[in-house]
Amino acid sequence: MRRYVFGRLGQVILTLLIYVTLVYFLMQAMPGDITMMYLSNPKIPQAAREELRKQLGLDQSLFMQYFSYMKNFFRGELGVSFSQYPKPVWDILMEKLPRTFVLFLTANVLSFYIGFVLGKVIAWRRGRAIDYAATVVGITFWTAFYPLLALVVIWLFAYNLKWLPLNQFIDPRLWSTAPFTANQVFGNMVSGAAIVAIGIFLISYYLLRGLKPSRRSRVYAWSLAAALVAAVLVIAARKGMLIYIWDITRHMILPVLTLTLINFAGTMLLMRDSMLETVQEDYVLAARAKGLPDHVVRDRYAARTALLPTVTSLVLSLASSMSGGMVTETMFSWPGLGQTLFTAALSNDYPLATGALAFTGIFLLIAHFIADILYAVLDPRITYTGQSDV
Amino acid sequence: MNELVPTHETGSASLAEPLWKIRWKLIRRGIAQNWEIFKESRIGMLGIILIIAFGIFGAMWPIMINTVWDPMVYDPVVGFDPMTMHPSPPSATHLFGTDPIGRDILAQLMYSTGREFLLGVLSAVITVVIGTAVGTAAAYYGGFIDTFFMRIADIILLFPFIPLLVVIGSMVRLSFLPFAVIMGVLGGFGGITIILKAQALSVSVRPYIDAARIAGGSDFHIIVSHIIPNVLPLSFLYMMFSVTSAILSEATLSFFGVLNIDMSWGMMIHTADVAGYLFDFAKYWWLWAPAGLAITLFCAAFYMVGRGLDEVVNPRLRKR
Amino acid sequence: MKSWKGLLATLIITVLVAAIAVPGFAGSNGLYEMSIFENPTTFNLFSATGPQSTVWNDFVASSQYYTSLYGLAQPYMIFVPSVAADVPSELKKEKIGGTTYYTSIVKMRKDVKWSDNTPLTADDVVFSYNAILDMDPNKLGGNWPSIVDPTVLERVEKVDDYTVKFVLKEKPGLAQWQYGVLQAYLLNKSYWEPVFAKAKKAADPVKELFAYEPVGEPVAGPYMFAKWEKGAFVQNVANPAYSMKGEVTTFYEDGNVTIENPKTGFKWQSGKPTGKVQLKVTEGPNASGTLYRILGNQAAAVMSLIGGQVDFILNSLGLQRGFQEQLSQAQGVSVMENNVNGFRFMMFNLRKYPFSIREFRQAVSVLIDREYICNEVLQGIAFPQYSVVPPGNAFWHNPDAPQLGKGLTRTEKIAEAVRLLKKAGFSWEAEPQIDLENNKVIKRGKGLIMPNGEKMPSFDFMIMTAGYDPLRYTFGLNIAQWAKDAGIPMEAAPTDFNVISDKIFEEQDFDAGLMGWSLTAYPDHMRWFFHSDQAGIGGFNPQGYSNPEFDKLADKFMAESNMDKARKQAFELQEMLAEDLPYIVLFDTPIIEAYRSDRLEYPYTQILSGLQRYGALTSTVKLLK
Amino acid sequence: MDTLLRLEDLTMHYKTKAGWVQAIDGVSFSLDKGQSLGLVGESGCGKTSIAMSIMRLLPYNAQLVKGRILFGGRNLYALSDEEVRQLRWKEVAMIFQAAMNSLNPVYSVGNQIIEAIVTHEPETGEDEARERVESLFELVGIPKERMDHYPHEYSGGMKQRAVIAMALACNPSLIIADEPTTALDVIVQDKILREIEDIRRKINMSMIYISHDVSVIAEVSDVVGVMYAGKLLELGPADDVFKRPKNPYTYSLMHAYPSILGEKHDLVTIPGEPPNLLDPPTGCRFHPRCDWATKECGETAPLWREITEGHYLACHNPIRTKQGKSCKQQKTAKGGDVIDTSDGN
Repeated sequence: MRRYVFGRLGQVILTLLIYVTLVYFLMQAMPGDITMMYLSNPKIPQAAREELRKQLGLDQSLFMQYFSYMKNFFRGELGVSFSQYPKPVWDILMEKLPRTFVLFLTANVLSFYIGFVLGKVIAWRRGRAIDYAATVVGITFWTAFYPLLALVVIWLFAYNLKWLPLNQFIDPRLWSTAPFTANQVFGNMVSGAAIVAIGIFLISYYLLRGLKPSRRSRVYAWSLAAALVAAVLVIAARKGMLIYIWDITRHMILPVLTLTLINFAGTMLLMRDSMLETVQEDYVLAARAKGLPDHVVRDRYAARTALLPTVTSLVLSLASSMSGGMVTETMFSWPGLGQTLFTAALSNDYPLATGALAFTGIFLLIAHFIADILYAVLDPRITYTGQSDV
Repeated sequence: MNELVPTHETGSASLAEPLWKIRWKLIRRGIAQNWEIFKESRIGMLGIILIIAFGIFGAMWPIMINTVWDPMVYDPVVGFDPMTMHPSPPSATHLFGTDPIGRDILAQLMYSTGREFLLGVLSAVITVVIGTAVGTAAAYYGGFIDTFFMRIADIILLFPFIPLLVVIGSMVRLSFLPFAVIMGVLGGFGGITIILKAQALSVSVRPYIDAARIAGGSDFHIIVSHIIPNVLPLSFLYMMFSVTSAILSEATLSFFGVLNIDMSWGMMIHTADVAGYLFDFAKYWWLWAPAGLAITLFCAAFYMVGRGLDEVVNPRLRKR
Repeated sequence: MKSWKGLLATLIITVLVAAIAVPGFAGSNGLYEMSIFENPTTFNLFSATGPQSTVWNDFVASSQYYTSLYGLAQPYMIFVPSVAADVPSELKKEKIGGTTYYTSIVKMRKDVKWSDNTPLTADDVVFSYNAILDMDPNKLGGNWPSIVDPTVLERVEKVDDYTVKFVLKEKPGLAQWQYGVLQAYLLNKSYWEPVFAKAKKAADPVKELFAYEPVGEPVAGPYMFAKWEKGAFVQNVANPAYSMKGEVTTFYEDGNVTIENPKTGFKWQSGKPTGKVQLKVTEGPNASGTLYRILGNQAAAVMSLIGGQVDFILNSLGLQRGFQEQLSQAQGVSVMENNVNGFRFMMFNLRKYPFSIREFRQAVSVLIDREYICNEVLQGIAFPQYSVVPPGNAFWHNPDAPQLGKGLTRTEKIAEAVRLLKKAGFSWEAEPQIDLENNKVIKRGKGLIMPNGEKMPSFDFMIMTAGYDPLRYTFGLNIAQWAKDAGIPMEAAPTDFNVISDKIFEEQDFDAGLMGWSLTAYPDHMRWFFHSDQAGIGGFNPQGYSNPEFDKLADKFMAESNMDKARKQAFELQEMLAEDLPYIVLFDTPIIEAYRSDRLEYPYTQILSGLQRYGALTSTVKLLK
Repeated sequence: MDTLLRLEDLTMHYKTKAGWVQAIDGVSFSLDKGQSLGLVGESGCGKTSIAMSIMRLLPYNAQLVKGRILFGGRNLYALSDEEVRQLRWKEVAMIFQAAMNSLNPVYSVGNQIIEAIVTHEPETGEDEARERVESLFELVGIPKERMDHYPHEYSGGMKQRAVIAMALACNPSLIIADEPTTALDVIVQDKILREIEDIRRKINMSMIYISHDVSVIAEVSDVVGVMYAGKLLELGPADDVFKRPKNPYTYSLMHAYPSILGEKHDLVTIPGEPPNLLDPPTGCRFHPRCDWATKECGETAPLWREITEGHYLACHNPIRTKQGKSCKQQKTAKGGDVIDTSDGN
């Protein structure tokens, strides 16, 4: 295992190096640079433009720029933003990360869960009406024109029915007097969610362990879980954060809904396929022969082993959505990494754009890594030895 | 897999009729068999029907513009109808109405259909050709070539696709062909190589490959006439999926206005958007619904065909 | 696992139900809420005026927090004192230490206070100018060099607590003096002096200065910073110590202005105001604060406006026609339309033959049917324009400058173009055939032969992509068509904006292109766009127009410090340009804006470039309730 | 002895694109408590189909044409799915052909058995079930600490044992062992078979062995049924059938395998291939390959009749020991010898 991990790590770093280099030169190859904004105002003398070039180090040769960039990169600095000179790119990204993270984590987990359940069901009912219906509907959403769908959803639920807040991720009227920043709240939300998740996992692990937990232990589990959630909420309330968390949640619903609509089909179809393979396994037949109830055979035998590939897909999609949210974030006025990347590109802010892309790259690499480990955890058959390409 | 195109039989070269004839027969039989299996999948058939429908629709464009429609009015790009205020709702003269600058929606829709086909198929073909070539080569030669291309694939997989294209687009507005090519190439060296390589690998270890090698077939010959035919069905499957992704990306990028394309479904929606009509969806439905639906159905069609092929390509998905 | 599912499901459902059931938060009273489309990037005046001089930073911060010695009284853009007590004294030559300088004395108001209630004195003014001067405005970049212009301003000296003396290197023109130096923002010395001192010591003073994030900076403007939730909103609060509050500016029909401050008794008037009062504007701020929501796209903003979360949409491009249509039907929303100060134009590379031939350009200009495109194709979302000084800029616009080909039919235009080309010695392999009676083109011209006997090769006319700007795209395509009618082999080439500006400004390697400018009130742009000394790479005369006569007049105009003389010269310049056509001005779009008329009342809504140009009048708007 | 399981004229067909596959055709037999029945026949002759019919685990395209299955007097095909579910494993358990794959790779073996127990006996608690599994493991000879290991950590033989343990988990009254040992090498095979037999005897339960391997069947079953192409050709007490095979197919089948006692005798290979069950031959389905076949065999199907007590047969002209000097007769003689000697020990 260790040898595997190290081998993999080496690979990761090499890949990252090449990736960043590619991104960097790609950006440099683009026409125009930030100083072109001075062209919009004739009163700005040429001298000023030269000065700016000097400040941003654009007067140096491309390779000098590249090397200094790389040097910084491995010191963990992503350079200084042009459009927000002299603000470090890292700070800007860190400021955006929590929002993007919370939104897409929620959306991905939800759409994954729905996709997983649906896929399970339609694979089990394969060939029946529900199978076709779900597949067709799923594909239609999967291939729906996303920006349009987003607009329609907003128009329908927020504008026409007035059910949910229009856009943005918080309501300024509430927040204008907020004692803390949105990012603090996001941070607390993440940690809170984590606590609840882990808590519930442990509860279900210890109390609902085994195959047929007694009613008593189930009641315990439930009440404990509920208590945990309540506790977390109370803490939030004591901090005076509850209302703000609530506000953010309200604003999250629409984007999450849209993302889920778009994405659930991916998991669903993947789940369906991999489950169609597992249902033909002998142990599924054996399980039925054992006289296990239908849903047990489905969930614990067919689905459980079919889960593996879909989990990897979840991890990867999570990572890629760290920047894939460009459309969502623009449509829902949800300023995150994606939007930053877009505006950076539009304003020729190479360091920021490069930084954002590199950042995603790192995220994805880590995700791949985690995915492999997860695989090993979920499937007892896999044990990692020297060779790395699994 | 080799039940699909039983290539190993083609190894026996000493026969009366020329080899290519036999091969052709076999391929024909292979296709016929696959078609039989494919027909089983309703989803796939639905897709086929949709695609045909779109084909007809697109084919009507040149006919209409050369016969019925006056180019001055119905040209999808510079056409203009002075008769009404624009955007005008559906009417006898404009079945789907006109866009904010007085161009006929139906004409744009038809004109674009052809283009979308071109875009999708072109980029898909590029993807698959590259993917197949690289994949088989990597599988056949292994060693350096293998690792090299696999690393490339890894790296390309790191790129967030749409954002990257938007970034590039926002700096150089890509025009039609370059965009198709970029899509194709990125796709070709990306994930598909890995999949096709795996497939090719499973083939290249089959005994008849060694047989052919011993029989003194050149690497090229072996790859082309023994490995590739077995990889093709899978490639074809991924072709369908890459069509979908190409079209969707095009639409998204057009919507962001970062492509240099004179007309496409995405452009149609973009035009409505920048003119401020993508707002009251009920009132100005004809500005977004036709194009939006076209995009979805078109992509869905190819995706469904892909699903159908999936059942052909990997037997485990088939009904027993 | 079971409890996972159950819990998740219940959670989701409860949240959904609650979210729908519980209403949103009511509008907080007294807040003037606007929407912007991009984050402000800084609240540091130096970077906000320097490299980060984005319109958003200006909307939210600079234009709200700071005052200057002089300003322009809106809506008529009349030059009036602000912190100064009266117009600056006449410039006079003065010998200081061997070199001759021009000097001018400016008396200041004694009743102006910073938000921390300390008086705004000569020290602050002196500091504001000199600090920037020894930082080197060019290094600060952005608009600094054009405001605190080092080529003109030597230094500022304190005479007494409320009097300062400007020492100038040379005799400045209106643009540099009244419309430049004198309108620079003023800084609070006691706050900024230590910051500057620290920056000076740093390795890169400018970087250090830009990196500084002001907290609790005393300001003298109507509003001051309250809260910035990055990516969501910015909130300003009314400056409690704002000295100009309640000040009444009265505009008379004879063009004179009076300013009275009932609170402090300050009075000022230009000339001898007589005749009817045209408009009275009372300075606020009347709102307890301003709130800027950051929205991702137009549709979102418009929905918010209708939904009442936003009172005004700040957007330098205004609203599209589609929104206008739908907003004009919305309850409690009013839509206004204003001229803008700018134009879209096509230009030829005059270094190349035959574009250098004046008649050729005139012919092209004649061929373009601006009225047809604007009124028919674009249905009034754009209006035709001929002059480099838009009619909207009434004081400076010359209505009598020639407008070639205006009002001709399509065929008449062709005929006229043919006449002009022939005059210049052009000929055709097949001359265009037209039917003037029925206004029909029988046969397009073919094979244009240039005066030097060669056949004219077809050339590219770079236009914006349909995605970037549909208007210019449509316009460009049509122009190319018309040019072909007369046999001019022009090919419209949709090109990305970055590429266009690269080719034109960086490389000057182009034949023809379609661009656009938006302008400032004072029309000195004519000097920058057409003076031959701007023809070099990176200059603003990339088309390479060079006309000694024009240069001479332009220089004179720039140096002119008398309004009326300057105006006459501006008119002359416009006539020259209308004949020479270094730019073929095409059209511009009015700016459409909307606001919640049930919550707001503006003192006026008719103003060049719309209310957005002035941050939607935060200091004079009235909130109804 | 009272009968536990009775198949009455069971006829079950599969629907395929090509047509109806007549997998089981008019099979009837009955099985008493504590009795073990061996079904033998070439692969694809419908043995497994019968097993599946009894478990009611037939694929969706299978159809019961006629006949019925009575288990303890109840008609299996009249029961509701739920009733059948409860019946499974509690009453009828099964040892699967591919023991290797009939264990879920992602759960520990112990858990999979416990699962079976608690599903059918909800009242038994976790720990009780565990104890029982431990004793089962002892019974089949797996160290009980291996309980919490995963299938992939087991050897082939151990898996097989585990599967047997699982089958015994709810001590059912009938176990169907479908090719229980094919995957194993002969030594282990033999060992396991004997173990199964011992256990069976101990707890006196009924068993159906299914195998293509006569030697296996010969070893363990009281009653032997010989199947061919979906039909039962001969059924009777093991020694009876093996000593005096009446049906030519039984005869040749016996000689198509080496005797497990390793006695030398030349193998008789059966000419031709098993028929296509889409359209089986008319008359006796074996007649195209039968040396004894007469005209009649090709025309009318032989009746299923009891020739001696408990010995059933479907054949027009069964082998008679008198019948004489033909080459076939020598074969018979030889065959006879073999059987006699085998009978000797």
